Amino acid sequence: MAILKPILYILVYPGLLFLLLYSTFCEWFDRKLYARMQNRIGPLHTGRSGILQPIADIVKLCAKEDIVPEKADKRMFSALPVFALAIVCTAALYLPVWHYGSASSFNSFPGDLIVVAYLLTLPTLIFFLAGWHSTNFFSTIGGVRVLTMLFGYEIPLLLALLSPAVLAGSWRILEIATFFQKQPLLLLVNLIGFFVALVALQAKLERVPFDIPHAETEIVGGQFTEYSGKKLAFFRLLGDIEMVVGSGLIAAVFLGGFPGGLLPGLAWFIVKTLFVIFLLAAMRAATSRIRIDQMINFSWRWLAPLAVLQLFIVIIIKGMVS
Amino acid sequence: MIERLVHWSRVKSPWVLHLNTGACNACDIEILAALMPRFDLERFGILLKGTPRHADVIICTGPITRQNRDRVVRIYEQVPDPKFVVAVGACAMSGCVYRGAYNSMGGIDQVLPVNAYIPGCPIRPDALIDGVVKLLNSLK
Amino acid sequence: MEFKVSLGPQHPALHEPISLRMTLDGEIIRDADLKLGYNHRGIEKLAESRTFIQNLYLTERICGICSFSHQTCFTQGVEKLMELVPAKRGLYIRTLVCELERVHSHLLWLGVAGQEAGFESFFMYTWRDREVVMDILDTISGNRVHYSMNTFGGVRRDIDEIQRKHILDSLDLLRTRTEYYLNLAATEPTFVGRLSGVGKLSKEQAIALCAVGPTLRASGVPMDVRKDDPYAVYDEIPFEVCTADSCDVLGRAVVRVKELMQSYNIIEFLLKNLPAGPIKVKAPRKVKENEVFSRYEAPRGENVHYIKSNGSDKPERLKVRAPTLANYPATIAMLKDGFIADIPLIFAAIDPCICCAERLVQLDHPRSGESKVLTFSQLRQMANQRYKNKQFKKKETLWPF
Amino acid sequence: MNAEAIVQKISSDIKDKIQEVSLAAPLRINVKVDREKLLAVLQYLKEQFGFTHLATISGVDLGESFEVIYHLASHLATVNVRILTPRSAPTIPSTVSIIPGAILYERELQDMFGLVVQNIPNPRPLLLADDWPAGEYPLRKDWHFNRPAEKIPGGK
Repeated sequence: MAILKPILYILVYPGLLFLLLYSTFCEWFDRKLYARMQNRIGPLHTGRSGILQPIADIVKLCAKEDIVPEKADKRMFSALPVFALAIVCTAALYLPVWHYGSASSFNSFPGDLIVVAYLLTLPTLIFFLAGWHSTNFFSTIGGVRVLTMLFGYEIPLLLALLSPAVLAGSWRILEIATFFQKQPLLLLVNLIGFFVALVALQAKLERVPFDIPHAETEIVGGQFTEYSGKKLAFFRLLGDIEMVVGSGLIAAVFLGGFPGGLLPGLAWFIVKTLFVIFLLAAMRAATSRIRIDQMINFSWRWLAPLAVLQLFIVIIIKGMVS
Repeated sequence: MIERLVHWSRVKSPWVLHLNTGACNACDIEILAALMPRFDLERFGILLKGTPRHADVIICTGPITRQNRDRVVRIYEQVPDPKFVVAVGACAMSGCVYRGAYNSMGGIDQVLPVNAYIPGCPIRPDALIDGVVKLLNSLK
Repeated sequence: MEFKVSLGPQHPALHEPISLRMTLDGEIIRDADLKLGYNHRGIEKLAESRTFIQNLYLTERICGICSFSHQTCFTQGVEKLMELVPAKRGLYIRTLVCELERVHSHLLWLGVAGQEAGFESFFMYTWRDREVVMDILDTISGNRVHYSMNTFGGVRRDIDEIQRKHILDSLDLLRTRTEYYLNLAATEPTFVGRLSGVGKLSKEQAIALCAVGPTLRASGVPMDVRKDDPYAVYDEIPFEVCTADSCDVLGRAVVRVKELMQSYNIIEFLLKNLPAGPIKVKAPRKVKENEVFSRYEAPRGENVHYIKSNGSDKPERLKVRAPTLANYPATIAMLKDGFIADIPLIFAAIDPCICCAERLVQLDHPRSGESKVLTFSQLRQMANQRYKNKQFKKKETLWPF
Repeated sequence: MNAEAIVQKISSDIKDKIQEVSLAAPLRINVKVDREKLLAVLQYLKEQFGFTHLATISGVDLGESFEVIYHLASHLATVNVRILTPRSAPTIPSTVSIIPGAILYERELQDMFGLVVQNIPNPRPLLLADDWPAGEYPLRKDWHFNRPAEKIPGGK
C-alpha cells in the first residue's frame, strides 16, 4: 500500500496521465479564449467545440516522420525534448493538489518552492540548447533570445514568489497554502506580487507579448525550426504542461491553494488554474509582440522594482501581524 | 485502433505551409485574407506554419517558373511524411493563362504530386476552406 | 567583416517569392545588384500569340493587387489603336474601379508598413477594413480580385442604384476609419520616429533614376499621369496631386494616406455625376497597323504599355513596364551606404509587387567573404534593435497632419 | 509649351541629328534618329525640354533589324525616340550616362533580344533563369518555344 501511493502519484494523479489530459484541455481553453477575444471562433470541429484539437495535434505529430538535420548534434537533438518533458512533469509532482495538513506526503518537503522554481527554469536552458544544437540560423537566434529573456523575467518571478513565502514563514508550498487558507484576507497583501508573477509566467511560457524567441514572422520557428514529428510534439506538450504547472504554482502560492480531499481538491485545482490561464489569455489577446530590448527594459524597470516593493510591504505587514 | 486514431488526428489537424511558386499575388493575398477574423481557418484546426518541418499540407500558388522549380522540390523534400500538396488557383492547376509561356512549367503537378486542386482565379477564401476540408474528408 | 545577406525566398513574413542577397561591410551596404526572374513567366512573348480579347485577361493577371491597372492600361491603348471612343458611362465606371483599387492597395500597404515597423495590430486593423473595399468590388464586378470589368469600348457591368448607395455608405465608414488610423499613428511617436529620415532619396536622385508613383512624389516631384496625361475621365474630375518634401519613408506614407482621402473624394464625385447611357460601344475584332504608348497611374506609380499592332487580331508586340520595376534603381540608391537595419522599411516603402515586375530581387556582391544568411524579418528585427536607443520626443516627430 | 511647339523646336534645332520628327497622336511625339546620334539627341531633349523621365525602353523585332524605342515622358508630352539596329550587328549605345535609371531596361533588352549594349556598367543577366541556355533570346520573332510534353498525373 505504501508503495502504491507514490506510483499512483507519479502515473495517474497528479502525474503523467492527469497532466497530459489536463494540459491539452488547458491548451484548448487558451486557444478558444484567444480566438474569441480576436473575434474569431477558434477550433470547432474536433470533438465537441474542438476540445480534442490539441490531442489531435499531438497524435498527428507523433505519427509523422521524424527528421534530424544532418549537421545537428544527433544525440543532444533527440534527448533534449525528453529531458525537458521529464523535468516539467517532475515539477508538477510538488504541487499540493489534493490535500494538506498531513505533512507525511512523500513529495512535499521544506523548500520545495525553490525546487519547483528551479525545475521550471531548466526548460528554458533546454530551449536554448535545442536551438543551439539545431545549427540552423533561426534556431540559434531563437536560442540566444531565450537566454536573453531569461535574465529579464527570472529574478522578478523569484522575488514575487518570495513575498508570500516570507509572509507565511515557510519555503514549503503546502505550508504557504495552508497559511493563506487560515487567513484568506492576507492574500490581498500579495496582489502586486500576483501581477508580477503572472507577467513573468507569461514570459516564461513565451507567449505574446513575449513570444520573441519563436516569433513566426521574424525568425520562422525560433528554437524549434528544425524540430519535427515526435520531438516537436514533445515540445508542444512541454509548453502546455509548463503552463499548467506554472499556473498551478501561482494558484497555490497566491490564491490559497486547493483545500479539501481528492475531489474538492481537484475541483479547486481546475477552477484556480483556469482562472490564471484566463488572465494569461487575456494578456495575450490585448497586446502585440514587443521587442527583446523592450522586454528586458520592462522587466528591470517595472517588474523587478514592483516585486521588491511587494517584499517590503510583506515584511512590514508581517511585523504588524506578529 | 491506433491506425484509426492516427488517421483521425491527421484529418483534424492539418498544418499548412504557403508557397508562392510564381503566382500573380492574388491567391496569396486571398490566403492571408482567409486567416483573418472574417473567415478564420483555425476552426478546422488549420494553422499557418512558417517552417516546412512543421507542415503537413503545402499550399502552392501559381504556375511553377523555371527558376523556382528546384527550390519548390527542395522545400517539398524538407516536409516530413506524410505530406499533401494542394494546388491553389487555376495557375497552380494547369498554368491558367500562362499555359505555354516559356518560363512556366505548367501546373504544380508537373513537379510535385498533387493531392487536391482548388479552382478559381483567384480562389476565394471560402473556396480555400472548402478545398482543404474536402481534401481531409477524402482521406477518410 | 563582409558577409552575405539573403532574404527569403520562402518566408512567413512575405507572401511573394523574393530573395534579397547582398554582401555587407559590417552594418553598411557597400554594393548591391539586381538579378530578377523567379516570378518571370514570359507574358510579353505569350501576348504575341493571343488575340486582343484574350490579352485583355492575360494583362489582368500580370499582378494580383493592381490587376485593374494593367488591364485598363492595355484597354486604353487598344482603344486608341482601334480609334474607338468609349461610352461615357463606361469610362466613369472604369475610373471608379480604378480608384477603388487604389484604395484597397493603399490600405494593404498601410498594414504592411505597420507590420514592418513592428506595429502588428495596425496590420490586422487595416486588413479588416480592406474587406469593406473588397466587398464593394465584389458587388460591382462579381470577383474579389480580378474584376474583368474592362472591355474594348467600355466596361462589362453596369452599376445600379442600390450598388451606388451601398458604395456611398461604405465610403463614410472608410473615411472615418482612415481618420482613425491617422490619429492612431499620430499618437504613436515611435512609429513616426521609425519612418522619418529612413531611406532618403533626394529630388535629383529620384528624377535621375526614373522613380515613379508615391516614391517620386514623396521626393517633391508632382508627377502624376492622371494630371500630366489624363486618361478616362480624369480631366473632368477635380483632385490634387499629393506630394511630400521629406524624401523619406514617412513622406511616402503621407503621400499614400493623402491619396486615400483624394480617392474617396474622387469616388464620391464619380458616383454623384454618373452619366446615363450605354456602358460600352461595339469594338472591331481586327486592329489597323499602328502603335501606341499607353500610360496609367497605378497605385504604385506610372504603369506603361507599348502596343504595336500589325493589322491582324493579335498584337505584334506588347511591352509592359510595371511601376515596381521602375522603382528598383531608386531602391538600390536608397539602400547603398545605408544601414542593413533599414532594408525592410525601405523595401516596403516602394510597395514592391514582385509578380508585377515578374521577377525576383537578388542583390549580391561579387567578392566572397564570411557569409551569413539573414531573412527579411531578421533584418526588421535588427532594425528594431538599432532604433531602440533612439529617444523619440513627441514634439520632434510630429505626424504631419 | 505644347507638343506642336516642341516638334517645331526639335525640327529647327537639331535638324542634322534626326531623321524625322512628327506628332503621332496628341501628346505623343515620334523622333527617329541614327543610333550613333542617339546620345546627343537624348542629351538635347533633357537639357532643352527637361525630358528626364525614361518610362521604359521597348525593343521590337522587325525581321531585318531591331527597333529600339526610348519612351521619354514629362508633364509636357511623351517623346518616343527610336533607333534601328541591324540584326547582324545588334549593338546600341548605353544611355546610363545620361539617364541613370535606364540600367534595368537595357539589361532586359540584352536578355530578351540579345542586343549588345555598349559601355553598360553591369551586363549581368537580369530576367531569365539561371539554367537558361546561352544564345537564346525569347522575344525574337524567330525564337519559338517548344513546350515539353505535359505529364498528366494518374491519367491517360
